Amino acid sequence: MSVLVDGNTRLLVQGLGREGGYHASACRAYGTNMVAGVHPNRPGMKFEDAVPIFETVKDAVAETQANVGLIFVPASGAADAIIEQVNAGLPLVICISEGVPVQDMVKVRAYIEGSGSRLIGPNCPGVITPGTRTKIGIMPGAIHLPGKVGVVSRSGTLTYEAVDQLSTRGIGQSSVVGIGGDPINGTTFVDVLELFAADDETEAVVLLGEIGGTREQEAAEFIADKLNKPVVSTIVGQSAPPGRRMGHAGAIVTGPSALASNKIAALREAGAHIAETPADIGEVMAAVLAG
Amino acid sequence: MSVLVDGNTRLLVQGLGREGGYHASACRAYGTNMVAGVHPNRPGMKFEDAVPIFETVKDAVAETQANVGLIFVPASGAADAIIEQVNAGLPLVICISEGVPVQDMVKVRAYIEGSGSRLIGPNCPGVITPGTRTKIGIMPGAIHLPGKVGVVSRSGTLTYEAVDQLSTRGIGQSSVVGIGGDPINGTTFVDVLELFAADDETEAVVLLGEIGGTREQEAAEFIADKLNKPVVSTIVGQSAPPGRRMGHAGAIVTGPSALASNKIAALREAGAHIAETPADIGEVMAAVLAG
Amino acid sequence: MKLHEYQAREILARFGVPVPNATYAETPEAARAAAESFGGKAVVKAQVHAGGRGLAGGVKLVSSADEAADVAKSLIGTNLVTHQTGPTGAPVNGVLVAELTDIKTELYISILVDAELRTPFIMASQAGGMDIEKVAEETPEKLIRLATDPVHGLWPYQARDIAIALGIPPKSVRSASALIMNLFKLFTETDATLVEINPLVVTGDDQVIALDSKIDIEDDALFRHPDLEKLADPAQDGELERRAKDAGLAYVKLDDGSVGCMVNGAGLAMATMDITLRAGTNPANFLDVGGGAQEDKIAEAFKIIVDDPDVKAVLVNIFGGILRCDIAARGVVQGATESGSLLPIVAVMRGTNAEEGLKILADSNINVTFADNLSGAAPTVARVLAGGN
Amino acid sequence: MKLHEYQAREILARFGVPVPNATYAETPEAARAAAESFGGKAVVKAQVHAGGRGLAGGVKLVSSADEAADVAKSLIGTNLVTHQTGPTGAPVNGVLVAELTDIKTELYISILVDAELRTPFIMASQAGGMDIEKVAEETPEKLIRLATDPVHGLWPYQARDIAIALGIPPKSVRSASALIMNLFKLFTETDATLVEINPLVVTGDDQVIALDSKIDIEDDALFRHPDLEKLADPAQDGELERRAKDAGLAYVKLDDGSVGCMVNGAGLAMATMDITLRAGTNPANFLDVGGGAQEDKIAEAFKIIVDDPDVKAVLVNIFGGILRCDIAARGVVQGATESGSLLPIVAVMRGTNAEEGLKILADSNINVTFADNLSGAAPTVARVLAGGN
Repeated sequence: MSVLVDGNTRLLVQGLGREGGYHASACRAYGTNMVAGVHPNRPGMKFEDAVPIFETVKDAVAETQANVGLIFVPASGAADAIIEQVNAGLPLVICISEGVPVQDMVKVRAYIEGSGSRLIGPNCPGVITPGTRTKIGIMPGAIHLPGKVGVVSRSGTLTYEAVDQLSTRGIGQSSVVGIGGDPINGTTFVDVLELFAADDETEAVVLLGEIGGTREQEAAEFIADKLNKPVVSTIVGQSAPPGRRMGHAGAIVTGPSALASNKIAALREAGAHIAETPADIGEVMAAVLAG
Repeated sequence: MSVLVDGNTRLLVQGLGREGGYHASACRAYGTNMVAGVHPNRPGMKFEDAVPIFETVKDAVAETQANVGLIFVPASGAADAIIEQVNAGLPLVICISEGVPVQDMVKVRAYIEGSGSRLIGPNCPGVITPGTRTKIGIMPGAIHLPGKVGVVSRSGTLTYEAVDQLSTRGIGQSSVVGIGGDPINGTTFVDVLELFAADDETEAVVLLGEIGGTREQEAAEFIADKLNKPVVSTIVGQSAPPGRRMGHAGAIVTGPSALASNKIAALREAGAHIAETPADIGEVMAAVLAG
Repeated sequence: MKLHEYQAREILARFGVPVPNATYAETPEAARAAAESFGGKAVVKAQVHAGGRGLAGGVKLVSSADEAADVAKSLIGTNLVTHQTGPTGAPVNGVLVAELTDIKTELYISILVDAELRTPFIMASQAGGMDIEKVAEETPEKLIRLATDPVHGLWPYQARDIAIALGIPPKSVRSASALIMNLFKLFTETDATLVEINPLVVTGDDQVIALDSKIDIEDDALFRHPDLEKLADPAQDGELERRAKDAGLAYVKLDDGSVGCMVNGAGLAMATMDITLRAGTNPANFLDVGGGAQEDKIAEAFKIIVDDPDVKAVLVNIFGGILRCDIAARGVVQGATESGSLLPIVAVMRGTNAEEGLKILADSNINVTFADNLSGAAPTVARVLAGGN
Repeated sequence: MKLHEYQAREILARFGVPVPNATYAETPEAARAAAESFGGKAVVKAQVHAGGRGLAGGVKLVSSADEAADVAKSLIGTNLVTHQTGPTGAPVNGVLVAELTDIKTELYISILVDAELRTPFIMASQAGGMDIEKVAEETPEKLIRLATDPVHGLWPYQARDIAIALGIPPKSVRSASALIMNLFKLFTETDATLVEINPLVVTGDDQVIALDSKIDIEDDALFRHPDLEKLADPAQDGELERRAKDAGLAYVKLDDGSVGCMVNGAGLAMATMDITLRAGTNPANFLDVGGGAQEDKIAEAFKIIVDDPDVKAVLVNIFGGILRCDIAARGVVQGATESGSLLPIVAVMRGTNAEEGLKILADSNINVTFADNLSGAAPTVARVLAGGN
């Protein structure tokens, strides 16, 4: 088992420009079953001489029974692409695009509520399940190892850092989920923790939080009340000054609850094992797993 | 029993201008329990020295536990007033205002879907239950008689005409519901037929349709499939030329299904008793009730 | 409220929809100058609130500025009779002189509010120039239909889907999608009840242009569009319709009728018309005096009815509610007196203050016969028309 | 993107929000003329992208045109230091000369997107002039809070509710409601991240006016607001921040830091800063080179870091993914060479092409020390800073 993506994943990639094409290729090379591409000006062509390209998502889904959509379109068109994929009935939509206007996301979130589709992202690295060689995103596949630790994170490269710390210690991952660094996104920590909680293969969880918002506090509540699996967590941005955006649109200290210290306290209180620095994640997880 | 309004109705009236005030007064005189008025510039005052006036619907509902809202505000503010009443939690909202722009109603309909509130109207005469002396609207109360025939109609004065034909023959009404003449409104024929179907006191139904739209055909389907009570119906506008709006925004022949003849055929097929002219409604109902 | 093509064209341009170069001309000289600016070749189109202009001789190709002036002269100041206008036609006060377009493909697109689906609805077809009803009937599979989201509206990908389904050349899909988005924006922001582009054309160089257009604005929404309200052209309506609109009355003149109908409430007005027909006579009009009418308005309603030369008798049917019967009665007496009409009147009054109303009519010196109720009204009218009393 | 008060004032006016009469002046003479047009009495306000201007001497009441000119002269061309600017302050390139307003009541209203509720959120309070955070803390019952509908937006009745809750005089509730509706329209149509009116005032004659305002526009949405993008004033940012923005780098200078950080990815950048702090040294900046960076951009990032005079060492931490380590390494070498910087560099590279990147750094003649991983990086920096190697 695993969460969100696995051997049954049939991938549709929308936005096959330079960047999208590069990553679609890497996903396929890792082992992902990409069944369709979408590009309005290239109908009838094939991606890498193998995957049919369609003009519209609707056509692509109808023809290929794709069940996961991956979005690389420019930020200005990302909200529209998300809705196109949701309206085409894709149950899982993963949006990599960075810089989607927040008021677009206000509308997208409200629109997809109750649609039956789940959105991951935007501004995220995607999801990978090493055990089934299923990579839907931009993460470097090679650092991952099949295993039993679920990883969820607001950040891209910090996730790779954590995965690297795990893999170099021989600790494999069930699935690694990047939920993205934007203040409004499709899936929260709690959503992913629910999935990990229900996943038989996941025995422990790494939660990588950062300053800004209160999603880590919500996660802490879930950990305390409903998660019977050990959690290792770190919160980055302890050294960030208040009121300044740290790269991610969501990473900004706007009040006490946005502080790293507040989030760490909540997670510790909830029983999570806190890695004092982001360099200690692997170490702490190793200790936790060793009992 | 009856439908929509009865002795438990606690009426809130929004828009106590000249027209609204006149009708609120008439509703009270008929016997309706009006518990609140809303007028932004008259807080603390009382309507007819008896009913408190509030600045906002929210306050009025909180203070008086009103459960039916009646709207007389000008058409330009009607959509806003409907949403205000729905958001304040009123389970039944009756909007008399005429001339609400159709694109406002597009948004209102979508917004109240699943809100738990029901809207009657706009551009309707309201609802009356003679048996409990509960009149929520602008119909002349005096022509009504308590009884067992439910009446539902798209038109105001035509409803009075039908009620008059019934009452002068001694045939009383359980409830009379005017759903309004606009193309997009809150409650349809089928919605009201469902209520009449479930109402023990209602033994027969008068359905007054007109040209335009296909709501009468939907009603015919419901009558055929789900209504075990006799229905007497007439459709006005047989003499209307195509493409011209007959007063009501919804009364326009835009295609075959909008024709009176098409609707009559559907209703007849469904087993409804057709009054060949609008003057024969009382006669036909009397014959139906006599078996 | 209907708009002229030249007005619709300007609104389209304001919303970023490409339209052909064109000039509105109210004189032959202006038409000549306009045609000249296009090198002499142009199309001259009579501006009336009615379809079917082409068949009626209201749209002419010209190949010189002089010819444009001639055509303009022959049209301006006349009434154009099309299958939509009725026998008197609609007055032509100006023409649109438009540059010729190099047409490769003619398409169709329109937006209206679908009452059943309760949301703006887009129809499009590759059969441009044809009536959409005909396409829907004959080749329904060629009809592209899209119900938009009632709250959000049209998403860009949906506009692109339509452009693709219309067979727009790939390199023009983007501009066609933008055109469709802009049409939709126009529809919602102007409270239109209809926006129809027929034909929407793809030109020789793959531009996508709204060649001819029709925009209707919702009367009930004009309160928030004072700029659009100014575009009304009441001269296009018949004289009686214009007076009714001024008085705030819902009035529709019917062909071949002899019984003028004055009723309160649209449903009862239709019922009254139907009854009239059933009794073997023909209703001359639909007229709803509305709920809050005062005596002056009733009087004007009466005068509009009797000023229709086809009317031979008047049926007054009032069910007092918001409108009190005594006020209606006084209005009728006032109207009859002021118009000097001697036409026979049949009156039915029920509801609020009915007795008082009937007494006012009876005590007046107008030519009135009474009926007790709706079923009695029509035969009475028939009898009165036949010369009885 | 921050706007100056004078720019925000113009946008407010464009959206129908009443603002005081005022003129933007870039010279003492212009300020004099402006004050003169208001009869001499005016308020002169330094235009900088920072709050706290009043306490910092950037807002002055004047009672004559001469005095206005004097104040303008004393402000224009200087740097204003407020509690929000940092020690070097922000350059004053102009002043807003505003007519005095007869203030009866000072209120507060703001709109922002609430990330937890995922929708635009309105806050208002009767305590105008005060920081809303202070109101929220000290008298939370006085705070008016409204989460708007994410799709539809603000309904007029909600604007009226807010006006009533603000204690607006009954006869001004309608205009205040309209003002709030317009503020909301401005918020959504400009893709603002913050619209704050503080104070919103009721005047002696019960007008409701936006006396002072702050509008921030979302950088990510500027692509659809080219007109607003032109209002950017990069001079208000520090020099290094400006260069970073030009290069498309996310960069934040920190106070009292000595370790320059160059990282790919915001989360890893924060992690790197945190690690630095934990090792007893202070990070000098946040810097995320982003995913698709090329060598020139990396080089410029490096130069921005070392051009900060506080920086004594540079920590390069790259986890190759979209960005390949070899490209990052070449960029660092290019930056070090072009800047002529001799500062010690500590480098960690993992992921895509890490070995190649490390080799490029090792083979260059820059002053670099390597660390194997994140936990090794910070102590190495501390050691390097302490003069070891």
